[in-house]
Amino acid sequence: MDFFAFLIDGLLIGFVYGIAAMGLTLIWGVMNVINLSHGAIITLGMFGVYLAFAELGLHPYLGIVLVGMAGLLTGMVIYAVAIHRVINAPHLSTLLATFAVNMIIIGIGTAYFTTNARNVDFSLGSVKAGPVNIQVTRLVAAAFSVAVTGSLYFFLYRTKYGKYIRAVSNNREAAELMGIPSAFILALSFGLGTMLAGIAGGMIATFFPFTILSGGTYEVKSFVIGVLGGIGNPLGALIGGILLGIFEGVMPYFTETSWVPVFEFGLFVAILLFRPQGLLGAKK
Amino acid sequence: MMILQVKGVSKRFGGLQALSNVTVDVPPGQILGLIGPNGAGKTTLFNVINGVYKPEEGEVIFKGKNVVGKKPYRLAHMGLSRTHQIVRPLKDLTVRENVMVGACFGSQNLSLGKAARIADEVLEFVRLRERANQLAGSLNVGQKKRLEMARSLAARPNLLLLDEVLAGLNPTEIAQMVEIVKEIRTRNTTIIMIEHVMHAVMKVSDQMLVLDFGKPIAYGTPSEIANNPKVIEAYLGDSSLADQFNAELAAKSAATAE
Amino acid sequence: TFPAKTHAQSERTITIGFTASQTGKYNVESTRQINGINLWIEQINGAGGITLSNGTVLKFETKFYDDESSTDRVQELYTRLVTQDGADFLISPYSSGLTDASALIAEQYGVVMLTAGAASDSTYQKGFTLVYQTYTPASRYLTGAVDLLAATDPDASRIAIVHENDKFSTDVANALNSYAEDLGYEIVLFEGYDSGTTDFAPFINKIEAADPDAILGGGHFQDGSTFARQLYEKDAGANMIALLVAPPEPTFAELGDAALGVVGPSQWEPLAQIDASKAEELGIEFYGPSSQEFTAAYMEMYDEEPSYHAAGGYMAGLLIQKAIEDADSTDTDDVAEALDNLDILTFFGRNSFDTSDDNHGLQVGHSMMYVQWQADGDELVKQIVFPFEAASAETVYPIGSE
Amino acid sequence: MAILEVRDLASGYGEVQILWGATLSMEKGQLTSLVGANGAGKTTLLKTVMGVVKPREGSVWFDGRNVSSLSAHKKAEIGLVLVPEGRQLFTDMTIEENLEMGAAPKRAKSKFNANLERVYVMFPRLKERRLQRAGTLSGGEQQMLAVARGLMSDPIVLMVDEMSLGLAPVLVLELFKILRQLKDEGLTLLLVEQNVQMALAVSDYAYVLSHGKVDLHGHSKDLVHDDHVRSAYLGM
Amino acid sequence: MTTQGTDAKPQNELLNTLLDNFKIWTKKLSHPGLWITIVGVFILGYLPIADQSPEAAFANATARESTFTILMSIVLVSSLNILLGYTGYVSFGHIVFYGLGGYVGLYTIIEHQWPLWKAMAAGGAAAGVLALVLGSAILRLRGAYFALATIGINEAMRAFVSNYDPFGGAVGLSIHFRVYRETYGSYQDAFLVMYKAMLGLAIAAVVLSYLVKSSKFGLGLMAIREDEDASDIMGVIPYRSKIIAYMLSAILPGMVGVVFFFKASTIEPAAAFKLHTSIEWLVMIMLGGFGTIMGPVLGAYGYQNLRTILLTSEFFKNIQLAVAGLMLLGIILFIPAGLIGWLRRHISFTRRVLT
Ligand SMILES: Nc1ncnc2c1ncn2[C@@H]1O[C@H](COP(=O)(O)OP(=O)(O)OP(=O)(O)O)[C@@H](O)[C@H]1O
Ligand SMILES: Nc1ncnc2c1ncn2[C@@H]1O[C@H](COP(=O)(O)OP(=O)(O)OP(=O)(O)O)[C@@H](O)[C@H]1O
Ligand SMILES: [Mg+2]
Ligand SMILES: [Mg+2]
Repeated sequence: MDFFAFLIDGLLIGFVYGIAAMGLTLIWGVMNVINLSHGAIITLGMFGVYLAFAELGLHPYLGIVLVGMAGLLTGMVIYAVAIHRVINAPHLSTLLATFAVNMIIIGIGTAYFTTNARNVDFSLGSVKAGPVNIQVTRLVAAAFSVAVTGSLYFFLYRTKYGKYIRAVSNNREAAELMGIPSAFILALSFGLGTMLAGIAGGMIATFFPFTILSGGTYEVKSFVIGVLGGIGNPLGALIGGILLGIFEGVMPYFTETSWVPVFEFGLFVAILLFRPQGLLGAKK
Repeated sequence: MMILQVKGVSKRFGGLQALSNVTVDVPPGQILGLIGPNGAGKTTLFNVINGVYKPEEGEVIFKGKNVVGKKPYRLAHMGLSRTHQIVRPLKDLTVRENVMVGACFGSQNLSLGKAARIADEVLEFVRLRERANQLAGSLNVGQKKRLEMARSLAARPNLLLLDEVLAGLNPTEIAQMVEIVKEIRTRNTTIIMIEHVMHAVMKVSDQMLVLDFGKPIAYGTPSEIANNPKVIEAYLGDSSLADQFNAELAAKSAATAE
Repeated sequence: TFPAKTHAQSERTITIGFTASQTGKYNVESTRQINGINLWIEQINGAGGITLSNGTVLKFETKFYDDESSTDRVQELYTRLVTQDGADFLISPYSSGLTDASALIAEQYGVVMLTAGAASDSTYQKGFTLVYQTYTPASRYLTGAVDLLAATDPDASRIAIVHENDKFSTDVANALNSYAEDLGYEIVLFEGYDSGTTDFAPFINKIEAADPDAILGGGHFQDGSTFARQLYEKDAGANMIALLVAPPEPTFAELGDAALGVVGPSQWEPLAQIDASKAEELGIEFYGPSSQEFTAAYMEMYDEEPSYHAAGGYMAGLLIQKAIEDADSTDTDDVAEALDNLDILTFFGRNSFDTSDDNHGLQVGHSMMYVQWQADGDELVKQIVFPFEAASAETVYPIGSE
Repeated sequence: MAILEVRDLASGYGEVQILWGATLSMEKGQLTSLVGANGAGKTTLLKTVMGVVKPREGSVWFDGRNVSSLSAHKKAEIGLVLVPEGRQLFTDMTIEENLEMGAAPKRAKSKFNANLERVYVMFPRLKERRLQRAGTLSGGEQQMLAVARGLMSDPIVLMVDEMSLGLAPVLVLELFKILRQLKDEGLTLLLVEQNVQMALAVSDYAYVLSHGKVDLHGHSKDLVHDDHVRSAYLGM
Repeated sequence: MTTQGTDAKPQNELLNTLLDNFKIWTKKLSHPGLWITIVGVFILGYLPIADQSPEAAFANATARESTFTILMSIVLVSSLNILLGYTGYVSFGHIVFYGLGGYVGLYTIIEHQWPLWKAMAAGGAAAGVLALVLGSAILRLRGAYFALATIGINEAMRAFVSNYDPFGGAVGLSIHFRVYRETYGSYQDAFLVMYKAMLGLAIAAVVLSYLVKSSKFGLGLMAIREDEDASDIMGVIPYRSKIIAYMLSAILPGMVGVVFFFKASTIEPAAAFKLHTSIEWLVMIMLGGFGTIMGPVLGAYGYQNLRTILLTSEFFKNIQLAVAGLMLLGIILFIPAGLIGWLRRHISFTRRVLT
């Protein structure tokens, strides 16, 4: 077995994991909302790209851009309808509100799409690098992830909106008193998180088949990644995703595949215990 | 026998030396006033004494035992109580329940029933009795301060650390609180009191310790402190300047009022 | 029965109760199954129901609830079906776990239950007396694929078995493992993957390293199609790939080229030529519509090609129908006895049940077919490739050699 | 014309009503103080003026315009700014970021550098600790930051709730001096103070709030001599 | 305080203490809220089994089944409430105790032919031990990090059990039908035993959560919920209290797992450690009112009834999930404090009665 092949495969999927987690940790870090509809929104992203491709005949990458824009709007609407009223209530309320949104999306989605698997039959071929056979779609996804992370980082740390987002998350009332439109900022943050989740879903759809329930897996992985990389930090999410991808890719080299989740989640708990601020030591 | 001895304590936050080599002895029954400019390290000293922070150097000897490294709850059980400068009410519990927590888990380890009785007594004492069934979160700042006080009193401490309990009270209320503090002292509780309200802390303290940039710069009776030039410069401000300032203001307002 | 009863030309409605996974992971399979059942109901009622010798005319209706693909409430719902909705016969939920739980209710209240989609053999080894299996059990799901391999390529000797780590797939894989070993194959890899797996790349790396002639296994639809696509994209290089559940589904074709050459076990296929002539050869009775008739009727009603889950649902109904007719009664004991004695050929294939105490209700008559996706010009078509007597096309071997 | 006018304002929390029709008014460039016992409703009044607590009755007029229904951030945008009780800092952000957030209103943007310079001169400690997280500051340092942040938004009317709370005496003097200076520059100020003596000394006009209503008001120099004020609030 | 003489005679002290304790216990045990809840749960549970004639038993079978589900939820949710409602720690993965209990119980029943009660004890003990071991590790974490750790643990446990051969690995464990007949006469009788066990557990859960809440220990937990550091400073020992609370909240779910999977006769990793179910428990607590005694009970009752209606209604069953989601959202948005919270706030006399 060629260890290198395991490593490369893990690395590439890690980029996608990273971007899938980014939306979750953004919303969490910024708004202190654990978004249980994250998985469902990832699924919506997948279906968005699928429908654009299968029904409208659009190129999947164009589909992803559209999905991103739709995601931003959808997120803001979800925030306004389902979350704004309880954003100041105890944090369990927002948790349950997003859980309800999750039920609604999955419920309607199942009734409409069934749990049939869909596939975006699209390929950019693959390149051979030594012993490793790499799909180009995955390379594109990796590059895209890096670009998205970069822009998000810039947005959060270099623009005034980014700082507003952090201020609002830190102290809503004070932000309001300082002239920051907190409701809009919160909606924007949620919209961004949703956009990222949608984009992640769209990218995944370019190389994996999926069903209406597929998002759940990524949601749980996103929790793990959030912890690895530190919550609320986009770069952390990307690196956390890569670490997780590599771990999942490389572990089967050493052990039976069915044991991988045992180690994966065991390690996750261990990291939580010894480095709760994340491997990267993000802000407390 | 001293009830508390702080010996050569130093505490650093990153590059900032918050306390350096602080030493002070507190005999039982005394009120020690702790003053100093903002950021001098007063609250940090409290945090070191009750185990929230572990000092890099030095010893804290409480009732004859070195308590460095002990958890805050151990110190609470040993008879140490404190209030917080930035109040920390247990918001979703009632005022009475807040005080009962202090009573139940403090030095006396009381049962719930006893704690409830003590709570009512203490609430009476700090004039919060009529708020006993209200949620602590709905109190205003002044009331929360008194709640902090009640909570730590209910633990029946031997040593009580008061962190700016007078802040936010108006002069009349300050006078009442000073009475309360004096009353506590008569019951064999030693007090260390951080305060910026000078006239009040001067009135009740037996000794005063002044910190500046983490270092003790003066120790003595209130009158000694009040006249210590170092203290005046670092902390009190030029009193003649203050008077002049006041007069000037008064004149000015008189003039504009015409 | 007393003759007094015969004079009344009474009509009775027989209620068939079941739960369906309208939400949750088994939604697809379960929905098809309901479609099949509904087609059967429509046909039998359209034909005037069943008339018993005492003159009673039986009409049929269904009653069903959503079990959310979860054991949590399945017993509650079956109890409701039996005690409140007055279900006379039951059909199982989809999947063995749910069926095990609901079978207790059938057994407790003395109602016959036909299972569809509950393939694990263990369900029929639990001492139930009223539970009958429509499908070929898990232990024989993939054994035919080994036979196919042996027949097509006598030189093949290395098999990799990779399966979803759940009850059904593990049962299948374990049975497959011992079967292949008995035939002298070397099992070069035997591993499970977690149910949520989406990225099979590390797994495929492992398979490649093991260098098998055939990759057998899989699990359910989602992971199966993902696995197939990645095997194709990574050019894994085995000569034969046979996966559970996913390949026979018509939507597997969405994978495009990745579907080509993939073999899958199927309980039934529209292409299968099963009719009365076949029954004569076997010397047993042929019952119900022919394969073509069923397919045509289904396509007319649902405007899609029936999958084997749809046929399975229909078949469960048909077995109830046949048993009632044979028993000339709707009484549980009579119907159960009729089922015990049943040995018929239908469009779905042969059907008879084990009647021993240890395996009561286990399907012994039916056997699997194996399909393979092949290219027909630009189209992908699903061909039956095994057993050879039912085959509609030659096996493409090695995969990609077309 | 009054720059800020509060007419018959009533509000409260849940079932409890705290304010029962408070009326006050401030001229441009005036320094007004608001005093009252613990729990009188001073903080509630300020919050209601800002719209953080919703008014139940009455109205708030700013520069001749009824702003009762504007949300807090819009009020800040037009120059009505509150330094809230309990500091309400962005504890996870640095001092400098806190100050930047203070300058969120558009009107403050252009003067950002000048204002920053100014508050750093007023509070050199803040400049020294530019990059320290606000949550780890000492109580008094936090108070300085809260006031500085309020000034960063370039207010027209600045309301400060308990400004001298927790500040060392020397700093309190310093701050009052600064406020006077700001007032001379044309800023309108409303101070809620427990340090009643100082507040009355420094302000032009004062209101005494008691049980949610204005009990007494007048020129500060007159109120200093009022017997009721002396006994109830000055401890004399 | 001023009147508290230090010169009071020791006998007086003793007498006072006794009197205090007596007063507390009478006051505690005479709280109407406790009795209303216990009687309510008992009536709820007793009605479907009151009449044991065959016809009635048949007619009530559905009610028995759905009541079983409700009782089960009451136990699970009341237990979780000790951790969540009193201590303020959100355990997403609380189902791990239910699943582990179920596995241990079924294992002892199948391998050692243990009777149900003994298996329940084993399941409860296993859950308690797991909580002790895990709790000592992960209770050092706060807030969301703790919540995440519980997810991790549940997933790790699920994956582990899927590979653990004594527990049947991915195939799980399954009970032969004969076991019910041989031990209890028939499955019906076995079910009745399970039903009564569940009713007993439900009442036990209510009493337990009441006793915890009205005890000094409970006061400490609530102090931790409000401000862990401040309560530490006041003398509450957070770490130890949290571990005990975690264990208390784990034991009954462990026992419930045994009963449920014994009833289903089969257990598989995916069903035993289903994260989604854990979240439903949180929903029930929030619906009823978090940190209260009655809240979880009402929440469980309301939620499960609602689910039954949606699952079985002709009109909704296709989109029951979406409808349930909508209703949940409505409730969260408009009565965020839960039913009990809402009642206590809006109807003042209920404040004395509801707890
Ligand atoms: N956790 C921390 N991290 C970094 N710096 C800290 C931390 N806690 C306190 N400091 C700094 O240490 C110094 C001493 O703080 P401390 O709270 O003891 O001051 P203080 O004397 O109580 O002042 P005040 O009168 O304003 O309350 C301050 O400059 C403060 O900024
Ligand atoms: N969030 C709240 N919920 C319920 N009641 C509150 C709340 N905040 C304040 N109160 C109550 O409102 C009353 C007035 O409080 P407010 O803070 O306005 O007084 P204040 O005059 O500012 O007092 P202080 O001098 O102590 O700051 C108090 O009795 C207080 O208990
Ligand atoms: Mg301090
Ligand atoms: Mg106030």
